Amino acid sequence: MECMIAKPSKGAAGKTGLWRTFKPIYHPERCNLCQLCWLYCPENVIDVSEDGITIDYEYCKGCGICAKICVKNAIEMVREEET
Amino acid sequence: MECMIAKPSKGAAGKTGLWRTFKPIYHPERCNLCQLCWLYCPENVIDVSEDGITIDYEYCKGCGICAKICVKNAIEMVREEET
Amino acid sequence: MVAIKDLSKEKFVLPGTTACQGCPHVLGLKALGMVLGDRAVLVVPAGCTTIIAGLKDRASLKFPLLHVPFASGPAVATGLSSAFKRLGKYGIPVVWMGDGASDIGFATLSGACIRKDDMIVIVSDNEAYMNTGIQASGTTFWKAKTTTSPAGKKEEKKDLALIMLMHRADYVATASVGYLQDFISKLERAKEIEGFRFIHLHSPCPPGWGFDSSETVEIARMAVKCGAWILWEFDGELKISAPSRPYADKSKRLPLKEYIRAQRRFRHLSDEDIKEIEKKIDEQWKALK
Amino acid sequence: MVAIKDLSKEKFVLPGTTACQGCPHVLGLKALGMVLGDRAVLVVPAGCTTIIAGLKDRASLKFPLLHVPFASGPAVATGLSSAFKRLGKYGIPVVWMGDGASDIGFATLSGACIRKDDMIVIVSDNEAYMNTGIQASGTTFWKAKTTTSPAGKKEEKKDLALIMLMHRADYVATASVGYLQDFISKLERAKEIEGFRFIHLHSPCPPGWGFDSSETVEIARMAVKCGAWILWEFDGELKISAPSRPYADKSKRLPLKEYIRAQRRFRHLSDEDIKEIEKKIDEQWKALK
Amino acid sequence: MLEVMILSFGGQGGVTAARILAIAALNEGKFAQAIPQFGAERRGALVRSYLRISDRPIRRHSSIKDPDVVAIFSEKILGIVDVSAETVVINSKEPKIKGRVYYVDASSIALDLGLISAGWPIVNTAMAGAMARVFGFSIESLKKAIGETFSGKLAELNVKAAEKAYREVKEWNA
Amino acid sequence: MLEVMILSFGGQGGVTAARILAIAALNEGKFAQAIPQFGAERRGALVRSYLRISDRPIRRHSSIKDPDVVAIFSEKILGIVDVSAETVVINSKEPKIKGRVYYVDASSIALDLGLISAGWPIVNTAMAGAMARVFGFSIESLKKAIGETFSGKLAELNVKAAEKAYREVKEWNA
Amino acid sequence: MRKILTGNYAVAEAVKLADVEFIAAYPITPQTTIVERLAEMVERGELNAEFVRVESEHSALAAVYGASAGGLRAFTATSSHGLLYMYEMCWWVANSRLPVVMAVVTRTIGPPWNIHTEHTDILTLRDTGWIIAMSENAQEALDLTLLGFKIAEQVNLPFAIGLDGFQVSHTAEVVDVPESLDGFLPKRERFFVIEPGNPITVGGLTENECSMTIRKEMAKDMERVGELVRNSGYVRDYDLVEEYRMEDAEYVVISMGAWCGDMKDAIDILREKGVQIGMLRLRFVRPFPKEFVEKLDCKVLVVDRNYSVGLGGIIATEVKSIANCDVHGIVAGLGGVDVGVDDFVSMFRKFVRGELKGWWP
Amino acid sequence: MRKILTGNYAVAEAVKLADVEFIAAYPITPQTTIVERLAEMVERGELNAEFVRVESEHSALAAVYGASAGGLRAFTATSSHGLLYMYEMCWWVANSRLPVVMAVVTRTIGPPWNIHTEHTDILTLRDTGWIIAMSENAQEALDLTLLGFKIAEQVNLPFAIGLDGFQVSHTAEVVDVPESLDGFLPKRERFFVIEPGNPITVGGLTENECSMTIRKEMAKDMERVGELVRNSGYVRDYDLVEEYRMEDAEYVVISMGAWCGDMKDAIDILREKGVQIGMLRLRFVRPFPKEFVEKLDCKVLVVDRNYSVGLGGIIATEVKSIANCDVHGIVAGLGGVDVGVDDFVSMFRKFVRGELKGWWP
Ligand SMILES: Cc1ncc(C[n+]2csc(CCOP(=O)(O)OP(=O)(O)O)c2C)c(N)n1
Ligand SMILES: Cc1ncc(C[n+]2csc(CCOP(=O)(O)OP(=O)(O)O)c2C)c(N)n1
Ligand code: SF4
Ligand code: SF4
Ligand code: SF4
Ligand code: SF4
Ligand code: SF4
Ligand code: SF4
Ligand SMILES: [Mg+2]
Ligand SMILES: [Mg+2]
Repeated sequence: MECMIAKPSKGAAGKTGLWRTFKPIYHPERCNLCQLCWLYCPENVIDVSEDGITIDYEYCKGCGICAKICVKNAIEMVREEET
Repeated sequence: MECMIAKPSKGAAGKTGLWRTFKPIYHPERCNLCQLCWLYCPENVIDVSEDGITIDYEYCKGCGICAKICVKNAIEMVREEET
Repeated sequence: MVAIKDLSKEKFVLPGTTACQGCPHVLGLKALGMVLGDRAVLVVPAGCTTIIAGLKDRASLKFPLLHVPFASGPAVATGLSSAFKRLGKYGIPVVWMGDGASDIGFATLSGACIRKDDMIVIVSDNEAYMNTGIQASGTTFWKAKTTTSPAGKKEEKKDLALIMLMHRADYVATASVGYLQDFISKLERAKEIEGFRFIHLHSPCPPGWGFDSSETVEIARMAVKCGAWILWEFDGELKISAPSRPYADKSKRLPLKEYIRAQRRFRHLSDEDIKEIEKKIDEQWKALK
Repeated sequence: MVAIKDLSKEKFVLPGTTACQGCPHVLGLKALGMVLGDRAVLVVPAGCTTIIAGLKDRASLKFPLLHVPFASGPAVATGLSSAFKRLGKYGIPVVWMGDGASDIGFATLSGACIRKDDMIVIVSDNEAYMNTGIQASGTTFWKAKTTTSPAGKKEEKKDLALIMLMHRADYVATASVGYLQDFISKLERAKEIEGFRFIHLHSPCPPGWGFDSSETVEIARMAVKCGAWILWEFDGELKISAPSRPYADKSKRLPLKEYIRAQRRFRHLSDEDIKEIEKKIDEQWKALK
Repeated sequence: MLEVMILSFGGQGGVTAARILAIAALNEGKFAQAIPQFGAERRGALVRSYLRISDRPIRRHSSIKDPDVVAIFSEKILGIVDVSAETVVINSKEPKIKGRVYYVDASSIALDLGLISAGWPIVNTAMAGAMARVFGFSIESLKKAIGETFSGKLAELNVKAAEKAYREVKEWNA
Repeated sequence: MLEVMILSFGGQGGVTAARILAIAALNEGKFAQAIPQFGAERRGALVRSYLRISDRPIRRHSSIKDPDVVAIFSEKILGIVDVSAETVVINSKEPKIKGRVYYVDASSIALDLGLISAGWPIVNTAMAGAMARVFGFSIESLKKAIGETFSGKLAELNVKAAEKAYREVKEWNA
Repeated sequence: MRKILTGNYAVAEAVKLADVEFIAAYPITPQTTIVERLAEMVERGELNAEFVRVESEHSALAAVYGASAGGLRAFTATSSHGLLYMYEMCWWVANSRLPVVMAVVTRTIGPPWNIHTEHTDILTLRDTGWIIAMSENAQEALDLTLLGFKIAEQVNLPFAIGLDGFQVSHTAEVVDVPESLDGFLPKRERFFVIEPGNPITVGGLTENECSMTIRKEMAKDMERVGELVRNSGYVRDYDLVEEYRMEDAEYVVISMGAWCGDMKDAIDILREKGVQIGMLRLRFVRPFPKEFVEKLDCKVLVVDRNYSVGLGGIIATEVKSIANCDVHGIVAGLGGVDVGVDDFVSMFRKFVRGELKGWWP
Repeated sequence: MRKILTGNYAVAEAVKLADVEFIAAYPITPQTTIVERLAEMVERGELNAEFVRVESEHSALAAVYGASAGGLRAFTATSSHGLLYMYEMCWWVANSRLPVVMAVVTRTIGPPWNIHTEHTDILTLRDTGWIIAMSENAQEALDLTLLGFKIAEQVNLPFAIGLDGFQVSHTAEVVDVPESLDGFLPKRERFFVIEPGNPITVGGLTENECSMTIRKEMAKDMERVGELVRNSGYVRDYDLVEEYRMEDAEYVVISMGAWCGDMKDAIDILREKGVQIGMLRLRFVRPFPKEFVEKLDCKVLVVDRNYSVGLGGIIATEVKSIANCDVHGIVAGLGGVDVGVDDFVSMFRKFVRGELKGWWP
């Protein structure tokens, strides 16, 4: 029975950062801290603080929603380097 | 398979006239041939003709609807004789 | 409206059925035969009609008829209607089901409706699972006593017809065994249309509701006259049907009490209860207008 | 409406889920966590969320969560809500289901609703069976291409919310992942009410509809702006919600074409098709007013 | 073991009569079993119910094919069933058939007491009274059984019906 | 029998590549089997597909645990899977790992031809081209296979991608 | 206390005695009177449970599943088509290891519609992981329902009690109803409880091995049932089987359900005629009472009131797969065809004479 | 014509070749690609059938039932939970003697949710009266589907073809697709057709005996299936079983489904090592190929990819109930746990050495 009980845990799908083709790059200088990117990031990898936002690249899938939603163009999608 | 195929047949429940406690008695002299009793007889045992109606007592269950529906009081329910 | 005299006298319900005395379903089935005649091919999910349809090798109904599992009616009709179309047959699948079948089979009903599959569905609503012994269904009248609602049903009657209307059925009507001519003219209309046609037929049941077998028609009419059951038709637009029209005017309505007090299932109701119900009836009329 | 800054930052969706990039369900689930927090106990019938919820011993969602058979969601919640009440627990059963689950489980949904059982049901509607590979559902948009409607779906989108309204649900609303704050305020309201609460959430799906993962929110908003998806709320009375209000005025609407042309599933539509749809949208607005 | 078959029309209460008599048998310190007809019958149709009474536990559950006693709730039944048993208990003003016959006008008893449902006199308790007498049960055992089955006013009326039939049932041999 | 494992991210087309190669094998007069990963994976996750090629009918249906060839559709995969096989075919500008390695820049080939879906270069046909070369298939067999899989413009582009990779794939041993 | 109760009412009494907290059920003949009686008990306050009128059997078991997952003691009842309609949920409940109890009033599967007893319906549960008991009479229906709750909660497997439609369900007989249970049914730990504040996820995608592990664990716990039945501490002693006049039997009849009473009467008659015949009545079908069948070393007749088309009687197949002696199977009384003492006398005599064919009648 | 096809596409090809007239189905992994492919064929006019998107599996089979009762050749496909959800209809269709054909892509029953192969799902049909075939590969999936229509219509029983989920359903392999059928599938008389003008009533209440008669008739017609399979006139010859290297076998493995291919490879390896081992592959589970099992006189190993909790592997039970020799059962690969050639080599060697336990792994 135990094997069918799961507990909350980050990375249920592994390091989903690997899925990225494009990477969101944050430009704090343009940011107005509206938090829309936080609200609409489906992966919940954006954290907000008084200083701006941080993106957890280990899990960010690079969907690009944050960049689209940001009216300030403070997030930019750039092609992921193959490493 | 054949035993689960049925064909239309009167008296699927037997001679349902036996179920009667009260019996509808027709008084042709009061009848205006409106046919309401025919329309509302659930057992479909009333037949109409130019001369009036006939009730098939073999199957009439004595529900009493015909008597109630008849505005002319041309059908009367009487206690069935035990025979 | 067809005059009674001009209605077909061919018998599709054969005397000597297993139905109880004064059974409302049989009245509905009679009307069906008058209008659809041998075009009707019946699909009958479990219910009183399972019994009414006959025993052993004797069928009480002169329709081709498939008995089907409780939840499956409209889906079976989907298959049948496809067969009739492909094989060029003039049959119309008619799902003749109880209110109970519309509970368990509601997904099936809903599915056939949104596909606009070609059939007529008639829910003959005696407001309980009668065949299994008077258990409450979704359409059981508010506060009615049944064997599974011994203190009266706590939820309001499910408004099937309005819900099917919101499904965009091609034709929707309510009807009553107390107004067979109205029902017949609705069947006439349904017969002309193609697609998914739905009729919610009010069918007071003597043993189930607790009234004398002679009163089926009267009780059905009382339901309409007190405004509790509203006859209407949606055929492009929604119209209140003739028998119900007078009762849009509240003052013309039969006091609800008379309808309630005529039935054993409501014996436990207080005057307060009746007032509460009356209020809901007013709302219902408002919603339809 | 709560300001974004004041929304709870506690994570109920944990990074690194199995959802596709830009998944709408996850957006909805995030909002759910913000409002209901640890009062939400999720009941999840089969669907994409089955996968999203985690793999093996790792759950992606920080809710207590029961995976349940496809057709069973609201009935399971009925049992759970009874347990919470009896045992004095502060949980609210939330049935988080797909549009597909609302097809097969429509009788279940309908039953729980007419019983007014205590739960919140959210149908996260991505307009197809996505988890099994984009098959058409009852709510699939009219004329949309799916793997089981390769030439476009012939039936109109089933109007779930209106149908639930006719069921007399205690609270009914439509929402959209494109307007999370609106959805959040509806969840706030639903949380306060007891009984059966229903929210129909519009959830555009990148792989299912054929648009880039970055456009989920945009497509959702376009649906509202062109009037195809109308945000409303029934809480005693029916009100069009703020984001949709401007589009009651047809002239203010985004041309439907823009919404349609942004998605691969509509690639085969002609301008005629679009006009036809536009007409239906007008009717829909009329019906709600 | 005594095996009884009850023939009644649906609505007359044959099944209830069998149950009441089973309870009465228990009150008499016996074992008993009441079996309703296994059917999907509607009100009005002919119904068979069975009753077994024994001093030892009853194990069998099959229907009774060759009853010791047949109870007939309506004379009309004679027209549709061939009744043959050592002992017959019948609702009738007269014996009506041959053999050892106990007869009682249960319909009148029920009608007089207002025991009517949907037009039918409910003759079950009256017939139970007659049968209890035939089986040699005490009237007390029967009254207790009726008391457990009905409540209030209805119990009272039914007890009256049973008592009356218990008293009035007549034996006839031919 | 040749056993091949294809490692790709969901959306890259690993499964399609296996199928195309199976058809190509059939065109070469061989028997073949293409097995997709048995999973409920979402777009983006790591996917394993399998390919068997043989001169005789293939009966087994189990997955391949010890492949002769591993094909890697993205360099990133090296970071999450331990790859060990005699022969490796990789989508890369450089060999990247040890062993007998065939490498080709399938991503660029796909991107150049506009084979992109949801941001991802669809490298399946390019990689199929490289593998076909490694397996010693004729380019004709492969082109026919692609023609059966895609239609119209898409078929054309994919054939181009396959041809290019077939030509450009390089061998390296270390 | 001795009462005259039908099998269905006996089950309802047991449910009341067990202090069940949640009931959801959907009517179907011949199960209905269980549900009606329970609705009444709840209404009258005799039983402090929630009674939910659901819209189908699938939902009945789904609601019971939810309530049980939430920690409540839960019950449902059904029959034939109802069981088939909730079939998916039956599997779900078993794999979830929830100690749900369900009465199954056996009835023939249609078409044709037929409301009479046959055991094919309850036997569709035989692979699922449900414990399956089959009562002979109203007394056992009551006792096994009570035992059911105890054992289900001990091994975390759901428990089904079969009652022959009408023959047990509607036959009123003498039943000894315990006045109280004196701690017979304490609340027990569950494998899991779904509740706010405990963010576990149950039933999601796992490794394939998990599905296998789960079945192995169920098999193991199923094996404990026999011992637990024997040592239940209930007012009456029970075992997985009943052995009747087996002492020196050369012929043994194996069967289950209501007609075993008729068979016992028939055996008594044959014994009087000097036939050394006895009976092994299966009180449980799952776990299958292997140990009792294995040790038989006589001529065995299995009388099946069920049928697996394309193979034969189901119990006969299972007995044959285990027994170390001659086993003959006969299929009888399908569709509720009445088979009584006289039939059994003649059936058993034919069997002894080696003349018995495969169907009766 | 030889093509690379998955098992699911092979089934779709067969449905097209059979000129099926009505299809209703509901998606479920791993069955979906059958349905999608058929939808596409209908859309493109390659197949002149009506394709109905229903709202559930219960409705899928109900619609197919209606179409078949109306005289059409009808098909559906499902898997695991879908099969359980339509379970009531499965019984209904069988008792109605309608020659419906259904593909069952085998999949584990949850919870936990698991989409991989296991045969427990299709075996829930084993009592119902459906003919049950189990394919080993895509070729058989196609062939058995075509045979299915023929035989179903000859004996008026529904026909289920099993395909192992993913292993057959999604594995693309070489399949020889017949160009045409040359009168292989003529239209045949049905027991009944529902149509206007023919007022028959089907399936209503009858005497109890009717239910019994119906099962007897089904049993009889089921018995004809073996002969009909052998003489079907299909382009390839088939029988209820496949015998592989059985000539002089001292050890015989009995199993069914996709992994039998792996077993054959394992048997070849062991044969090379001198072990006299062969295999009896069940191509049909119903009718159960009794005649082939009865005549075995060697050591038998049954490998079950299914489980009946409280008893054991289902095929092992059935084989044991019939075989006249030593039968050992092992339950393996539940939940889709991968079991391949190497496993079988070592499993069979353990078996030969008498060291095999009940579960693998
Ligand atoms: C799956 C399933 N569940 C339950 C039943 C039992 N059943 C047969 S008829 C019936 C009630 C029918 O009620 P309704 O549809 O209202 O028809 P009515 O008898 O009132 O005419 C029920 C519950 C069944 N046949 N199948
Ligand atoms: C009884 C049953 N039938 C079919 C399925 C297969 N199935 C699983 S998820 C799914 C589609 C879910 O669609 P939807 O509810 O819209 O959710 P989505 O995947 O779009 O989020 C289907 C058909 C199942 N699990 N159970
Ligand atoms: S959306 Fe843009 S402006 Fe707003 S917080 Fe995010 S990065 Fe800053
Ligand atoms: S790209 Fe997508 S996942 Fe990454 S931070 Fe932006 S919204 Fe979140
Ligand atoms: S209802 Fe009365 S008046 Fe009219 S036809 Fe009948 S008997 Fe005559
Ligand atoms: S009493 Fe009833 S059944 Fe008889 S004729 Fe009148 S309406 Fe018809
Ligand atoms: S119970 Fe009511 S609906 Fe059913 S047969 Fe009797 S009268 Fe008709
Ligand atoms: S298919 Fe759509 S709904 Fe499903 S996980 Fe992917 S993005 Fe989300
Ligand atoms: Mg009803
Ligand atoms: Mg969806």
